[in-house]
Amino acid sequence: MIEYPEIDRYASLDSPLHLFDPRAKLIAFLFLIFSVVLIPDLKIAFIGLFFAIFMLILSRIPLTFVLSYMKWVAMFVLSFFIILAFTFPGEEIAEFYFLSITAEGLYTGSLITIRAFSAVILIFPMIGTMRFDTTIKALDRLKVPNSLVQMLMFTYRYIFVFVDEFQRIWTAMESRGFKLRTTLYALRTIGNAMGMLFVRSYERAERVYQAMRSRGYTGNPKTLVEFEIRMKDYLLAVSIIGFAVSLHTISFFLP
Amino acid sequence: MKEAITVRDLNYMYSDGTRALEDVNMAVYEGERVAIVGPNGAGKTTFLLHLNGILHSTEGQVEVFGTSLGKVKREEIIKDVGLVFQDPDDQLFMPTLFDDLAFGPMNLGLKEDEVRERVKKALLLLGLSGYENRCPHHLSYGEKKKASLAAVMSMEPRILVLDEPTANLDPRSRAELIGIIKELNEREGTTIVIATHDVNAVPALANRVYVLNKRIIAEGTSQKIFSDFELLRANNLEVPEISKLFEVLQCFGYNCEELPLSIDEAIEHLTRTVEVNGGHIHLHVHEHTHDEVKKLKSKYEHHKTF
Amino acid sequence: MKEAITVRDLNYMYSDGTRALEDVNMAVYEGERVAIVGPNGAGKTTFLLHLNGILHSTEGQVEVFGTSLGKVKREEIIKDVGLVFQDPDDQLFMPTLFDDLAFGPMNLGLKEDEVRERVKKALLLLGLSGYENRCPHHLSYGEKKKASLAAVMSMEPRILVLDEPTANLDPRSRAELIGIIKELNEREGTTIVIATHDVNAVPALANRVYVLNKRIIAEGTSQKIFSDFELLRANNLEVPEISKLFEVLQCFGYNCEELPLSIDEAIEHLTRTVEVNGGHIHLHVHEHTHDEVKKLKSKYEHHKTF
Amino acid sequence: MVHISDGVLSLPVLAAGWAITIALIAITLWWSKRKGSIVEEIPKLSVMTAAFFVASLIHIAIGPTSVHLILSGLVGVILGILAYPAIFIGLILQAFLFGHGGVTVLGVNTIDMGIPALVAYGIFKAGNKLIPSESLTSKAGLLGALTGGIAVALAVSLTAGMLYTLGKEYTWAIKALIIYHIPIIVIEAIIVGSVVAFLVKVKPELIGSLGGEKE
Ligand SMILES: Nc1ncnc2c1ncn2[C@@H]1O[C@H](COP(=O)(O)OP(=O)(O)OP(=O)(O)O)[C@@H](O)[C@H]1O
Ligand SMILES: Nc1ncnc2c1ncn2[C@@H]1O[C@H](COP(=O)(O)OP(=O)(O)OP(=O)(O)O)[C@@H](O)[C@H]1O
Ligand SMILES: [Mg+2]
Ligand SMILES: [Mg+2]
Repeated sequence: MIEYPEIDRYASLDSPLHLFDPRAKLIAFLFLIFSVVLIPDLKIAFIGLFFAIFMLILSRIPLTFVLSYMKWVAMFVLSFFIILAFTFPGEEIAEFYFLSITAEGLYTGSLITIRAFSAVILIFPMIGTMRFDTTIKALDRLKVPNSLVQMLMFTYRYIFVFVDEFQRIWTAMESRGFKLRTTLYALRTIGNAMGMLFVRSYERAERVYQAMRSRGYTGNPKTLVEFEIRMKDYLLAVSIIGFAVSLHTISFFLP
Repeated sequence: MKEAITVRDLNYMYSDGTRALEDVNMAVYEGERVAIVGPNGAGKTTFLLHLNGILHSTEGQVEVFGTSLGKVKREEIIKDVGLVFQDPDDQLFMPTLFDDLAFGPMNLGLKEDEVRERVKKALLLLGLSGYENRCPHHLSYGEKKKASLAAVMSMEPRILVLDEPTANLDPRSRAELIGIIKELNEREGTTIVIATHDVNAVPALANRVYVLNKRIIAEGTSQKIFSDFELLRANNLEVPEISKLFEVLQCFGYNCEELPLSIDEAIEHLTRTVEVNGGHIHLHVHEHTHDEVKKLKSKYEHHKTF
Repeated sequence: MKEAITVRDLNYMYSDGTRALEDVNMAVYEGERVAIVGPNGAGKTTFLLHLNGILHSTEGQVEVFGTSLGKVKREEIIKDVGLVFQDPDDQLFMPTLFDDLAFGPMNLGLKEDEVRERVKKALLLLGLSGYENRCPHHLSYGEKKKASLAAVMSMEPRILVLDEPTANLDPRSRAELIGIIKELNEREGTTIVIATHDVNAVPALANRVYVLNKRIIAEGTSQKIFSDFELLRANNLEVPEISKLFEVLQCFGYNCEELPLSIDEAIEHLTRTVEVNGGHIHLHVHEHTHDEVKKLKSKYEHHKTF
Repeated sequence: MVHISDGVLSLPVLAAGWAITIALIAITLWWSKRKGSIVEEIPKLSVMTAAFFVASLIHIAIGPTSVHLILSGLVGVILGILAYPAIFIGLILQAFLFGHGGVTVLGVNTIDMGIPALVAYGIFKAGNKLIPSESLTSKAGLLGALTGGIAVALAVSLTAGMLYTLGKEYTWAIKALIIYHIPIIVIEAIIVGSVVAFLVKVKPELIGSLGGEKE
């Protein structure tokens, strides 16, 4: 029914990116992602894509794992690509019955697709090379407002509890003959099941809060972390950022 | 006897790679009460989910009344096999108890009259008549447990599968539920399969016991299973309290080959032993009694001291 | 003896109008192990939440080591009283086990070294060393239960309050947990308060028992509470299995004034009785034995037949 | 899918999206703090956010494809103005854990879902006051359906607006987006309606906009 989110399944591998200081890694890669999605030129976009793939290979995260995560982006981007290819006004290069593909459509569609794929691929070397709790701690050290960091932390923790909880509710429904169809009855039943999920979540929220209070929660839990930034982290970060910048200056030198 | 459930070489692995079941074989006969015991994480729940086709594995086969579950639609299976979950909140999600009890029969495609009939019968059976319009979420825990059983009963399955029916109940509700399950089996002939940790309830609940710990470790009557200490210890299990005490009595010279497992059996055993021994039993302390008792105590001590 | 917890005339009503506690009075002495038993919905959990100031009521008073909870900051209270919730998922909210165990001590304002020290000690105590970096949601149920105890232990409270510590555990984990709780009390002198349905565990867990059913119905040693059948029956409770069997033995002519409640007590009782009776005990069947046994059985039968 | 992916929008739109979102998060948090301590809200808000996250993973088949629910209307009805930061957190997790949406578009995507949530909250609250209540459950159910539907429609309009900034060459893409979402509007209306009716019956204090604990 629903999948378990586990982007950090390969966080315990060993690679230069796994050893990269989390804070420096987040900053460098976020910079790179922003840079990649704003590339105006298809050729340079390809350079960006190759670099993203290079980073992925460097991270040793298996390709099959990455592909399984890309299906949503692929669905969005590919349908966008097809629609643009057929509807974008411009020079027609092929025809199917009453539809025609334009060069401009193809170009724009490809540019968007490449940029989107590069951005998704870069998530893996960035987030997939450390445990998600480390990501959250790194965000905290990077001075993201504490209330947001806390929300991220608790939300992340309880997603797993609720996936299991909803899975059990769902299984119980199926075992009494329920089938998910697009009918009024089925949709209303899902509504009830979801209502139940919220009621239980709310009650759990109450208990969690009590449990936190009874261990002295006052609003800003601190965690102990040992991040140690070294020369090589600076170097790596600077070179990634340098590359990101060069993606936008390189066009001056291209024909 | 007819086989109600036949499981052959069942294997199951969760998508994250956890092997929950390995080469499980099991046969449950019609009208039986079978208990499945095993430690936390042994795969009991996983196994039960296979019995009505919620989980299915390509390796191995589950047959219900001779029909392989792979070959029929789930609607057919759930008519025969009703599954009651451990946490009643998982199962009660409609705004009123009536709706919840009607949910299963409605999905079976029954007519409205028939649905009402079934709901009424299930409520009566579990002593919940008059609760039709209550919101299940606001019932007490014991009531919720009964309601979740009723919600499956209303589908009138021939096989009833229960996951930890006695957990978290107070002793009275626990005894009540055990009573209801037994009566269902004896009066209506419903075949019963139960997964449980509650070893004290097993002898009353089941005619036959399987020990599951990924694979089937052992099978037999409660007597057989609960007399094999090594087996129990290796699988984080225990004997019922009553049996422990009879082992103690043995140290004091009481003669018994088979340890009684429940109060009823204990009474019977005592009566029989007394009669065999000409109306009298002598308990006494020998030199070796204390040693034996000590040995026994260490046998029962599960936890490492630290 | 010093009073660790004193509760006077405590009343509590939930915002929806449910009266959960009425005029509750209780005194727990330092170094004691006290069990609170009662049916589902009796208000046990509600009561425990008052002991560290999570819930507070204007009617009535809770004192910890002589200080009224109304008068001090919560930070002061939680240093003394650690509360372990029933569902470990409520309590393990941090992304790693280390963070979770460090959460309490950090909030107490301890230094980093001290925090690490405490976490290490708590992990060791519960046999969880090496689990520091595990995510709580990937632990097994038994491990989660131990982890949630460890998370409170790391705060080193003088009073430990536990809600249903043995529920849903397999017999070995259950025995282990009982052992850990006892050792904590005996070695470290921690005062223990436990709410539980597990009557078979009560004699081992507690020196003294309170029966709660909105109000305090009774108080006393396990012996005293478990010998009052009317009381138990009225509050959906039961005697431990061992006691049931000794009642049966009484029908067969075994002499005992106080029923043993656990295996250990049973052994002691048997030894003593044999010695008092000149090395022998006779069990026999009289005409009235069968009647007595029948009466006894009906006394134990909780559930109405239908 | 109202989630716009990375790589589609232009820099000014992305930047504006981040600016508006950061401002709205600051405002909503400040507003809630004003009414009392937010310390208590954070754990509860997080747990509810996790529940929404999980509920939005449910896939419903429409013809050959399947859609996942958006639920921004429901988030608004339940969480009130704090729906905005909650949706932001939910989207961060979706981007990081599932690759839904993207990182650079977090700002605009939060607008696309968060504004409709705030509007839904307003409509539900106003409707609840205006319409004289016969049966609370059926009124809440109807209002829920209405706000659920409106929220999706609004989210689609906002997304369409964002795409429109790219130029009129994208007209067809925008039309396709709208057509694709029409059945989703209906589905969400039904589901949100029945969730709200359920909650009013079973746990009314959960619905902030009924004037319960959470305003
Ligand atoms: N959805 C899941 N995904 C991955 N692993 C799972 C899942 N559900 C259960 N498991 C794992 O499969 C194994 C068997 O779990 P199962 O719940 O069947 O055990 P159980 O015998 O019912 O335990 P308990 O006595 O605690 O209820 C465990 O190791 C568990 O962690
Ligand atoms: N948040 C709440 N709002 C309203 N009523 C509540 C709430 N929590 C508990 N109650 C009610 O208060 C009473 C006491 O509940 P409590 O959970 O304290 O019982 P308990 O003795 O712990 O039961 P159990 O043995 O089932 O755990 C019950 O009637 C319960 O329905
Ligand atoms: Mg189980
Ligand atoms: Mg309780």
